[in-house]
Amino acid sequence: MNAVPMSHGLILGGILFAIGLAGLLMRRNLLLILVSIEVMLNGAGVAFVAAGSRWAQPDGQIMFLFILAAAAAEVSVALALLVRYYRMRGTLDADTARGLGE
Amino acid sequence: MLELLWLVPAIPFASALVLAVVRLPRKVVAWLAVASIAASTIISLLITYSFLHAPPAGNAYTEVLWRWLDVSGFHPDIALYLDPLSLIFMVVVAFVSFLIHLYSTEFMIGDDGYSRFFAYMNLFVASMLTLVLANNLLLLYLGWEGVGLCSYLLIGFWYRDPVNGLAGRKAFIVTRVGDTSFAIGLFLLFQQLGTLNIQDLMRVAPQSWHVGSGVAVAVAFLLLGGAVGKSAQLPLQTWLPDAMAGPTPVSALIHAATMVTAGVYLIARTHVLYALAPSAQFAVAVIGAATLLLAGFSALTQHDLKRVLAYSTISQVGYMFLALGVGAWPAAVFHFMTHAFFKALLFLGAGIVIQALHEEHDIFRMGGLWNRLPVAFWTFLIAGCSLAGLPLITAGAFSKDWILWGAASAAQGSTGLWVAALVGVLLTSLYTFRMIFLVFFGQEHTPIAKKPGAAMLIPCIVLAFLSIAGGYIRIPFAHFLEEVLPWTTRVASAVPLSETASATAAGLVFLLGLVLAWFFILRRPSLSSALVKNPAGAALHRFWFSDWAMDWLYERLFVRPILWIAQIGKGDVIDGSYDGLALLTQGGWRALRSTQSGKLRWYAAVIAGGTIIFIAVVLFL
Amino acid sequence: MSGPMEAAFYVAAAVAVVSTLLAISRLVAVHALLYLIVSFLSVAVVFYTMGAPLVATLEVIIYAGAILVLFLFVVMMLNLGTRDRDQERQWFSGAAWLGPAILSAILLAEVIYLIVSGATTGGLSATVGPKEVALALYGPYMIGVELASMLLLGAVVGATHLSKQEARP
Amino acid sequence: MIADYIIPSLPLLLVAGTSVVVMLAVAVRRNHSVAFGLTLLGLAASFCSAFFVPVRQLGILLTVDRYGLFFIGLIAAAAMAVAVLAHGYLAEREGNKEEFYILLLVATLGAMVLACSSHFVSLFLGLEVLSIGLYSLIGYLRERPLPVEAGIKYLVLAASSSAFLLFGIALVYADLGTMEFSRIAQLAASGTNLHYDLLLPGVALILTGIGFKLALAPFHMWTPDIYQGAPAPVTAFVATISKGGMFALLLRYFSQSRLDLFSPVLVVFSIIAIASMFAGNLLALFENNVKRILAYSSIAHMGYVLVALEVGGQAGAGAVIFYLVAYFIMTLGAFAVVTVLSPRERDADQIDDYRGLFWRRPWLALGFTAMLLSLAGIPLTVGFFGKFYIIAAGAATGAWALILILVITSTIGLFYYLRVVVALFQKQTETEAAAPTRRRTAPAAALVLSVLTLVLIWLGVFPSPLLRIIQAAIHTLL
Amino acid sequence: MILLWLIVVLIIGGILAWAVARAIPLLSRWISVVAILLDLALALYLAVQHLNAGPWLAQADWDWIPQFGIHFHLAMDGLSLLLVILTLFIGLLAVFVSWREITTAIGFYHFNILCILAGILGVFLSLDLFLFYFSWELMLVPMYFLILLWGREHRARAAIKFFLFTQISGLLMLIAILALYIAHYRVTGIYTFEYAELLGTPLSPLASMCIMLGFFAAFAVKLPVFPFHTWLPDACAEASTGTNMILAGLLATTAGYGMIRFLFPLFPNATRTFAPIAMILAVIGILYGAFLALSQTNLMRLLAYASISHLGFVLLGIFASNALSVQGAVMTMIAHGISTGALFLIAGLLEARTGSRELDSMSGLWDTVPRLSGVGLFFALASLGLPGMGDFIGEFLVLLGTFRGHLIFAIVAACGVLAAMFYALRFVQRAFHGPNLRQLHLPDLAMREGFVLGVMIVALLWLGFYPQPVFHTFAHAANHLPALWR
Repeated sequence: MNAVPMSHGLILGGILFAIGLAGLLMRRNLLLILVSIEVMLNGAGVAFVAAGSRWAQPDGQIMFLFILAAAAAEVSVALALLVRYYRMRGTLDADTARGLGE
Repeated sequence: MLELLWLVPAIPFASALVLAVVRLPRKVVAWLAVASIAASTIISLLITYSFLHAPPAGNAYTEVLWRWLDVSGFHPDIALYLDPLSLIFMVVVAFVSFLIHLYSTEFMIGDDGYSRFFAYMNLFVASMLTLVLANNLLLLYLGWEGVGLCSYLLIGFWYRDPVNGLAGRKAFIVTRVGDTSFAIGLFLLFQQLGTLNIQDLMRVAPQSWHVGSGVAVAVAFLLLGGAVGKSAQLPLQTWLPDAMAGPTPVSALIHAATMVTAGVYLIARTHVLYALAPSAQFAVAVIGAATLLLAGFSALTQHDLKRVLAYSTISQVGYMFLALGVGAWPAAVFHFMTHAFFKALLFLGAGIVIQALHEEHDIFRMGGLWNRLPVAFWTFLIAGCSLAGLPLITAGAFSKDWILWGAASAAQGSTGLWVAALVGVLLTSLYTFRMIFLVFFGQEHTPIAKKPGAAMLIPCIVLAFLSIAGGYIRIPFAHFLEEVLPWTTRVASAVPLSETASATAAGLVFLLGLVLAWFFILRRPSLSSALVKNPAGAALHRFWFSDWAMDWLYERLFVRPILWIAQIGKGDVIDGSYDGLALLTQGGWRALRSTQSGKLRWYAAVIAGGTIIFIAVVLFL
Repeated sequence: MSGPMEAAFYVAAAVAVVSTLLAISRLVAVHALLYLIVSFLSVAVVFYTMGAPLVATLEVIIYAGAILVLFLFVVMMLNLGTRDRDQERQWFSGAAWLGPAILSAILLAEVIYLIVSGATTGGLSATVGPKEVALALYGPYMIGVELASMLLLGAVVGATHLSKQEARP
Repeated sequence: MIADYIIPSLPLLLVAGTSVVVMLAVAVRRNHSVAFGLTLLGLAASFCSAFFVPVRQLGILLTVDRYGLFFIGLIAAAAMAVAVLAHGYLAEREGNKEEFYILLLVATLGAMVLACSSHFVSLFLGLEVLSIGLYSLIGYLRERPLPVEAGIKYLVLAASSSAFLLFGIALVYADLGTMEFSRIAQLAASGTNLHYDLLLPGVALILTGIGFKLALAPFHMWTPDIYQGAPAPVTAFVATISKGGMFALLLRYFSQSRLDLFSPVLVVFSIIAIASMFAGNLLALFENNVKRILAYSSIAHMGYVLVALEVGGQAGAGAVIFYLVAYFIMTLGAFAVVTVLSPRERDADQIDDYRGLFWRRPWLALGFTAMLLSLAGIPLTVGFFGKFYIIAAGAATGAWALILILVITSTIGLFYYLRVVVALFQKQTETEAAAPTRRRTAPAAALVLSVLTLVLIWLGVFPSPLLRIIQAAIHTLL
Repeated sequence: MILLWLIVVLIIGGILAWAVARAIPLLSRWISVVAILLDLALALYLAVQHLNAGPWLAQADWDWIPQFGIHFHLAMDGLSLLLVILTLFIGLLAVFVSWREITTAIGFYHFNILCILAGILGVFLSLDLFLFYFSWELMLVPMYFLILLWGREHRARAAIKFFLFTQISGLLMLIAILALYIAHYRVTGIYTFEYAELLGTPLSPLASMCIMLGFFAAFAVKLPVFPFHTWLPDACAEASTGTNMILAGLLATTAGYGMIRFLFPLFPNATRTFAPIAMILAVIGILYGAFLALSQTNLMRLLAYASISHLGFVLLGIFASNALSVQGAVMTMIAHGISTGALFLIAGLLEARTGSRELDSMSGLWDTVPRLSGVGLFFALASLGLPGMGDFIGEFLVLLGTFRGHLIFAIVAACGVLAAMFYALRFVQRAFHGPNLRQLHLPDLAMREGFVLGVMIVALLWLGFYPQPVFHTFAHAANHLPALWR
């Protein structure tokens, strides 16, 4: 038996998520933006595992697995695009990506 | 014979239609136009004959042509009604019109709108006949508006000059102001009595309303509004002098002989209502008296021959109103008839003079014409005397004396009205002879260019004859009208005079006017110019000349404000508010558009912000 | 009832938070990635303390191992050097971080508020081992696995296509 | 096993299988037409199978019911249209073409999964499958800056919104211990273990994820940029299939989890709907880029559908589905025109590209006009009946405020559709110079466009058959 | 069945006209003429065949969208018959007048004209409220194109403005229809848009008022009623002649018809409560339109404001709601359709000759085109309410009826008639009279133009002198109205 309340697990997930979000919003470097997203996904994963643990169900962990898969998939595509982008623009600055809009 | 009544207005109408639509040679136009009126005249004379010899039941004949409309209780017919009153009007209108048409065939011969002119003229005659023959007020209104329209068309006949168009518009609009009042009167009548049939109204009204009841007074005043407009009485008289912009035969026909008397006809036709509304009837008398004086003063100052005659017309119609107002109904109708003859003749004569002098209108540039245009002079002189009221001989004297006597002795008569009428005689005499002396005597200022032909002279001669002979039928005339328009007498005459004495007074006043005119114009012209030149005289002269500054007043009171409002409203203020709405959305667009910056992190921030807000909503709601 | 597991949880959690904070605030990409590895590793510990050993393992292997290596690979490929560090400093200076920080803080506050006020009583109790997870995974969630495979297929195809260099004419 | 799993999931399997087959075909020999043909075949098969497949619950994750099958059919049909458009589009453009179809199939599969999901896990997976396909599709023209930029933007935002979604699911799960939609309703109804404080924020976070995909305000920011940057057929895909699948899921989630019982959630829905209607319609007002106009317009349209969703009940669900069908038709049609008109170097997205189109290519212009008028909700088009249905549904529940806003905003919206129409019909002489070179419409694309136009009008005049199908579909949902 | 054909013939004609236009433009025109004539023949056949067949001369009813209880229910009574004939008549004229004026996209033009006629006919014939709304909206798009494609310089703005105004008001009506539909369902448990069924649906006063206002909004914009009128001058200033004839002449009649057919029977109490406001708006509109017409320099714009003024009488008459005023309103609608149609036609002919719509650029035209000027004068007079023409009968009855219960309104409105003089005469004065400053030498009325205008003159005079058959035809529909308030 473990005395750590589920809420603490969720809170940890929440903190990670928030940090990830902060990173996403603060960083201009696309690479670090991606990193931040990974952090956010990870935070969500923590929350899942905590929740699954609370209910003593495997579902939370399974969800984490799927998140993992999705994160991996996203990262691979994201990095491919990133490289393309860098080759085209010579920078990873997110704010210069304004060929669209304005 | 009476069944042919419908042809009387129908023939001129058909002729007008043909003239308007089909392009015809001048000869045919003239022939058709005159023949149609002639046919009307002949038929109306035949009808008169038959009416006099075999009076229909009730001394009135109704001919229903078809049911105009039938809408839940409102079912006016297109129907004609013939009784002594409408008969007199019909005959006079048709006959005078015929003569003027005949005159016009020559007068207008050089004009390129020949066919159009006669189309309008025929249409006018048709409308006028419809007006006088209508058996209900709606049909009467149709004729009423029809003559207004023709008046507009004919005043502006020479359309190339915008001034003429303006004069036409003014006439139409001013009379229509009165017509609006007339129309409202119709609404009120229908609302109260449930019909617009004149005879029904006259029958029902006394049963429904007591004398002096508010509704009766209101109706009478509203109808009076219409009459005042059409007959150019105060305060709507301003259009008539300007209406002289039209060809002279038009002035003769419309603005002297027939149309302007429509108001007289209307009041005579609905005299029962006025009997029920003494205050309205009194108003008629006062308006008549005031108008005849004011117009008389204005006529004294005019330079333009036709304008003199125009003011004279206003003044004479004022007499008719006066007669109506006091309840001397037959006198009004009789004066209508004699006035139709002599005023038409005056205008025709004026037309001859003007045409002879290269379209010269200014009486101060005329003169010495009496031997140059002898027929014109003599006929004009006869008409002038008739107008001024040369006693014992002329028709005008007879009718005017009758009115004077009416002002003294009829139901609503009073001393004041009688005196006003007497002063009017002086004025009439003065301005008439001023005009005659200036035009036909003294020095010749402008040479004669054209002598009138037979078609212009014959009508003058016929009318001259009538201007004299017309007066002698007063007694049978009164008798004929008796049933329809009974003379209403008061218990004792308001003026302590007999009828003969009143007539004698009028004759003396006439002479006084004649002598004064002779003195100032022919004998001492310098005196009159001195009078005009002294400051007070000049101001008065200007004041009278400008028709008591009424035009000036109306211009400032109505015309300018309306135009001003129209001008500032041109852009449609309401539209502006919609533009404001558009601007608002545009502002919304601008604001939102600026959020679409293309910045990735900003987009993410908005998503996060939205999420935060929604979490807050679900948490704290 | 405090125990070693509990202590491990809090310590690991603290490490995770700090390292993550550092990870997102580093100016050099590689440094950030290294901190991120630390973060992931400590999260793995957290997982373990929460009774999810399988996930803890996968966290290390896949997140820390595979995914971050991918990142590192890209960093190296793009050769992000000191020039970028100066740029990063410039980008990161001033108030650029203030708004996002506030936003994130609010979100965090909300989440914490709701979790705490939710009085979630349940503890992080039973260990759910690999076996149970596997049974569930290949039982009711089998379709999910299939879908994950399609997901990866899509990723592979997409990444291949996008990263392929075209022979420029 | 076969009867229980394979047959019911045939529509999905066929799509997934086709993607594998195309990939294998590519491995053997690259051929654009073969890949295209296979894709079309697979989608057609999937479409047809949707008519025959028995209704079954597939494990806990997927529910293959009439409702799901209806959307599968719709998505398959739309995907076919996109494929046809893409075929002509890609043929003129550089680079490999075959992968496009694989990615298209993958993304389509994701959307279909969403349509059948009755569980958060399948929701997430469906979403990710859809997204992963989309990232690559949006950036498919990898040599061009705009698509790549759009791809990155979409990826970053989609991934972060997925993270929101996940965190939300985690909260819900933490609260209820289940991720099945219908169980949520049961638990919520029973009141046990219920901490709205966790559940409702969880739902709010989930809405972020869903709202992002649907481009609802305030999660709409990406839309114009991505619409503009993505290749036209992909934009069509993003606009229709991606949103359609997601809305199918939202409706199911909404009705099975009985979200209408949580009044705060309804408030959130209202805010989102109103914001979307306003934002979408106002943003498009003076926009000069047609693709962006369509993007903004799609925001507004999703707002309208959300109104119907919120209204709930039989009528609301019916209105949602009908409107989505209408939206599919008109949006696909509009992008079909954009695709057909796009010259090789760029997409025909400037309003100037459309000036005087009527005088050059009248049929194309009329088709586009029909689509725009349908988007504006003018009678004789399916868009009209869709809007009518929504208003009717709203009236039935007395949601007057929402309806009034819908009416006002859609009138604002009328303005920009008409702006485009005005451009279409501008006299040729004024703009001839600016117009793209004259080209013939590819027969396949022309066919798609004419079919869409005909269906647009047919359903606008005789919506009855479709209504019948929809009612059958709702029947299983509610 | 014949009712359906009325609509279908037009649509088929439109499609045919479009289809053949590229090959043989002239044929396109003739197809339109034939289609309209065919329709006219059908309508007249109906008139002759069934004129005394009871309230409904003909009916046709099909299921359309059973899920919503929507029927394709067409029916014709005397009122609709008259308006249908008017519509086709004006439509025919619109085709005639476009003979020379429209030279681009001829087929599409005729398609649009015929479609809009079909829409208007649909409005006049539908007894299902959904169908009514459908037809109502259907008039929009063709009209939009007509303005947009064959308009003048600022046509795009005008077209969009027209569309926005009518669309938002139409949507309000849709909401109102649906509210009524739902209210009816709540009471009876039956979903139906059937007019006869919805009559007498019990509604709370507030609901009734709100729903009524929804309907009124649509009608008010289309009529157009005073504060919602601004689209009309803009549209008229830009659109081509034939379009203007339909815009000002026909669209208004649909609104008037809607009020008589739907607004009053469905909401007798609410309309009674609302009547004073409506009448105030009407009277303001009468005066406002007349005043603004007075200062316009663009001929079409002038006529548009004049129309607004005249249509105020329609509103006034309908809301005064007694037998006289309502019949007067209908008569005004018909006569206005003809006289305004003719005035726009004349304006179009003037434009074709002088190349301008500005009054300032015309002067003294009587010198060179006397016949055209004469006809112009005639219709100007009709417009100012001269007795003997249909307009007078209508406006007189409206005033007569209004006077009964609403003295002040009638009196003020009568002043509006007076105000009509100003602009009508100004128009005549500026265009036809005065000196021929530009020394124009223009062709006078051609045979075809003369014929068309002649027919209109005859029609107007007929309405002025013998309107009874017309009154008789729609008496039933109009007499129905005042009874509702008792």
